[in-house]
Amino acid sequence: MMKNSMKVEFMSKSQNEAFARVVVASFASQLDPTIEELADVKTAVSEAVTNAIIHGYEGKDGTVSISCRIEDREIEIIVEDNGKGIEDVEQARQPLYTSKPELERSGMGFTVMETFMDIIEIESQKDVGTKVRMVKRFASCEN
Amino acid sequence: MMKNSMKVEFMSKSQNEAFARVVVASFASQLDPTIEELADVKTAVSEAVTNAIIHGYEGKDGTVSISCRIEDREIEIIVEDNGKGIEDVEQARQPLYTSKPELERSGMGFTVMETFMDIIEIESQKDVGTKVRMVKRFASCEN
Amino acid sequence: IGEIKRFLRDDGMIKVSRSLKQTAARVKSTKESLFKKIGREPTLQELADTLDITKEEIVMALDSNMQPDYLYDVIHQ
Ligand SMILES: Nc1ncnc2c1ncn2[C@@H]1O[C@H](COP(=O)(O)OP(=O)(O)O)[C@@H](O)[C@H]1O
Ligand SMILES: Nc1ncnc2c1ncn2[C@@H]1O[C@H](COP(=O)(O)OP(=O)(O)O)[C@@H](O)[C@H]1O
Ligand SMILES: [Mg+2]
Ligand SMILES: [Mg+2]
Repeated sequence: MMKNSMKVEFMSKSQNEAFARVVVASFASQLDPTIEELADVKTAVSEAVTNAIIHGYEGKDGTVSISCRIEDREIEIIVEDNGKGIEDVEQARQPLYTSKPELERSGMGFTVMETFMDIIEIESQKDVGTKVRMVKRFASCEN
Repeated sequence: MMKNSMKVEFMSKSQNEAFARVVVASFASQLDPTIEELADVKTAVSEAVTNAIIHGYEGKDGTVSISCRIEDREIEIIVEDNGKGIEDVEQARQPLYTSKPELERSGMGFTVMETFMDIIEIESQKDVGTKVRMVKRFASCEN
Repeated sequence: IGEIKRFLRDDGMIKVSRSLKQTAARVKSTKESLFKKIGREPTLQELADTLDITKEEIVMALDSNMQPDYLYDVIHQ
């Protein structure tokens, strides 16, 4: 059985979104996923990190952290910020809901994460921060 | 002027050497280096991380951390472990010196880091751990 | 359209490791042709623009290419 874990912390700058994707993708690639599986994980991570940067910190300086754990064919990814937090998580999860329509946000971030990952849990507290936990199980390799 | 920083922590497993290389390389890629410059950085990181895993922790479980900072055309990389430490740093830096000749180590790790990076500093304390700080300045920006 | 779907579906089944090896081979040949054209080593961004992929893809691909047998695979497939 394969077990491994890592944690990365970076500044809340938009150029770090691509960086975060590569970090998680290259960690996940230990499980030898398919292109599609890896693309799903990268998309979900992108959405969570973008949310931390633009909603959590609203463009201000802050630190975003991502913890990853792999065990067997499963990857757990936790994206955290110490930003402004979400007052109503149920509302935030609704498809099309966005608090920033003026930024041309689609309101589909959480919906995308739900679609591409097997589990998503959101913990958030106003003025403390937000923690998004996602799990994906990769199909076992037949080849 | 561009400033950015990140920190990554991972388990002292050999499969994380490739992971560490990709993480640092993808952070460094924000400075738009050439592939050769990037390969230099990756080689140096590999040597430092391998040392932490096989000498610092001697195959036992532990955490390796890498902090990176970029500023202008320069990248600073600090690789740290909380392993057994180095008693005589001057001796360890000598080309061909290795404490593990039985593992077919070449004793050239620190020499490689010195060759590929512009600055390398080693701080180490027995039974506390080792910290290797490396700096490289990228040239490729005249265009 | 059926053709495209089939292509996409096939693509989805491909292991990342294999696709990265293919990218690595393209990066290598593009790096050489760009070098000839501009007379110096191309930067990552120049390679990415020429290949129409991201810098990150290049970074990941280059590391999948460490073992020489991978290169052999790519060249001889
Ligand atoms: N990390 C976060 N910190 C604070 N608020 C957040 C965070 N992530 C999401 N939100 C809130 O949840 C809403 C819905 O997020 P999402 O579905 O990604 O849509 P969008 O980002 O397009 O607004 C956001 O508009 C924002 O109000
Ligand atoms: N992180 C570390 N922790 C403890 N000892 C180390 C560490 N890094 C290097 N050393 C010591 O320094 C020596 C020289 O390192 P190096 O030049 O990389 O050669 P090699 O790894 O081939 O032995 C090692 O043999 C080891 O004794
Ligand atoms: Mg969003
Ligand atoms: Mg060594």
